[in-house]
Amino acid sequence: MHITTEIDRNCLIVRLSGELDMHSVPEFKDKTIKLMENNNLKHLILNLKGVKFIDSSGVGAILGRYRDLKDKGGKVMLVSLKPQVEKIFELSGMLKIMSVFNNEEDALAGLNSKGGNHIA
Amino acid sequence: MHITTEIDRNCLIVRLSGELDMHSVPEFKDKTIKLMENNNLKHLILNLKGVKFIDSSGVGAILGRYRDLKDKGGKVMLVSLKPQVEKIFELSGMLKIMSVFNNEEDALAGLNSKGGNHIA
Amino acid sequence: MRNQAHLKLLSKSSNVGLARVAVATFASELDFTLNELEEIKVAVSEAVTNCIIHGYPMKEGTIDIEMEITGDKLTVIVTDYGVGIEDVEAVLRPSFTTKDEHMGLGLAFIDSFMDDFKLESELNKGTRVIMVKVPERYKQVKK
Amino acid sequence: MRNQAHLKLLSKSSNVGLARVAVATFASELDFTLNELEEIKVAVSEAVTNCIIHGYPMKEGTIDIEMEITGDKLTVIVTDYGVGIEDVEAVLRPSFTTKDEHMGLGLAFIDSFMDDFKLESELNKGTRVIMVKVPERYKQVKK
Ligand SMILES: Nc1ncnc2c1ncn2[C@@H]1O[C@H](COP(=O)(O)OP(=O)(O)O)[C@@H](O)[C@H]1O
Ligand SMILES: Nc1ncnc2c1ncn2[C@@H]1O[C@H](COP(=O)(O)OP(=O)(O)O)[C@@H](O)[C@H]1O
Repeated sequence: MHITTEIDRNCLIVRLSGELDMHSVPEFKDKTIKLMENNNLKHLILNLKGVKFIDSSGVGAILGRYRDLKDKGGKVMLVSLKPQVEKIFELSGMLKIMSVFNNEEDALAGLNSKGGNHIA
Repeated sequence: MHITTEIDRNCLIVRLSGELDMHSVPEFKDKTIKLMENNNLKHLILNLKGVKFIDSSGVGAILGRYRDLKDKGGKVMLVSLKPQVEKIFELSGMLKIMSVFNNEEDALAGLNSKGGNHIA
Repeated sequence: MRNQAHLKLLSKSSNVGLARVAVATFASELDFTLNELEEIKVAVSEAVTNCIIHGYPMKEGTIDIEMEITGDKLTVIVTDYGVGIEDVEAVLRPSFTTKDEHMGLGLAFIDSFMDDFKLESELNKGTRVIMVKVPERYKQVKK
Repeated sequence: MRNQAHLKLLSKSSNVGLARVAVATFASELDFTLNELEEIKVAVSEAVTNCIIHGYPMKEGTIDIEMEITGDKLTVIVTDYGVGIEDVEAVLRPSFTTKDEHMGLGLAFIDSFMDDFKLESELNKGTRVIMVKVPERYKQVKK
């Protein structure tokens, strides 16, 4: 798996590519948690455009981040899901609690329009 | 492996994609030999643009066709080799006896200019 | 058609990908769609992940993956020789899990993606998942 | 690093691709370039093809592929239990072949693409090819 990250105001953008399974989950978790905490970030955008495989370990890791952030009023937004990734999310009920966007701009826009006044 | 073929005057064009190994060699051999014989064709153009793997079984099968045709004054021309395929051909000495072309047009042109008066 | 292969692995997380790729490559001899091959990969990934996380929580162990094609049927058997499961009925219930950040989704995915699956286990002996799948295309032809 | 896997196959031509993919996926845990992984695929393909064509010319048999990573070294051992080789020295000579449309290139490719290779055989017992490769990148760092 390959990870790149970007910080946009109070939001962490994580771009993943490759396979998100029990082998790659620890790196994803560590990087995301550290960056969110060290920079006091509220929201997480996960760009999964390059993710061609995900299983329940990957779903669990994303759900874990969702739980972390929810308590503090933060959101997890999913961007660019391949059909097989979307199917896994659908089956796990993730799509009922997280929003999916076509691209990062749309995700950021949604955040800013609704929550603009919350930005520090 | 996937094979498509085309006949251009006295020349058979075979387009291969996938992996050329002992598993796929029989299909390549059968199709090529039958088409050449049934249509009285003299030359063979092998377009290997889509071949991403070849081993000594594949090399042996191509060399077999070269031997068949050489006796009757025919040629085998290689088109669009990926670097790893070219390396295998280089190592096996194939590039000393067969010409490589960037595309099918160049291969056909070379044939027509030199051997134009041989075309039936 | 008839074919057989057997892959033996150490219970290391880096081997989950190898298991997936090997089974999917083996399975591709049958007329599965790309989508079905993806489903097989998920099922294998779940079964092997369970061996590593649950079967061998403390020490490294061996995982056996037996693959078989008979006619148009793919059978994959994933076995560990780890701690085993006390109550197999219980773990088959939706959302049952014994691990943090796991959601009990693994066996549910196997159940969704394969045509048939069986879980056998003996405490302190180990666990075996037997999974079967037939290409959808073939089922349609047969009707 | 340390890892181990073992793949057991029937000597069917459709399994050569599985052997290649499995070993290349296993090997990718080391820092091999894509080009080096292609070389490993060719070497495995040659060794397994030899088992099928030469080792088991008449009947179907079993092929064992043992993979190991120790430190930065990949070792792959391909074994068949077939006819064996009478004169190992002879078959190692360039262009030696006992088969039509084969050019004796298989062992030469293994020799070119792997850092080290050994051929062991006993008549009517079988044949074993031991191949070793270390990522070039790592060798350079060490210098
Ligand atoms: N190979 C195994 N060895 C021991 N226990 C297992 C094994 N596979 C599954 N289990 C048990 O079944 C439960 C449910 O498994 P699963 O549905 O894959 O969900 P999860 O892995 O997310 O917990 C696990 O939490 C575990 O207690
Ligand atoms: N596994 C094997 N069992 C029996 N004989 C073998 C085996 N591998 C190689 N040989 C012998 O070694 C010869 C050379 O092998 P190789 O260099 O791969 O060339 P080729 O396969 O083209 O003949 C073969 O022709 C065969 O006689």
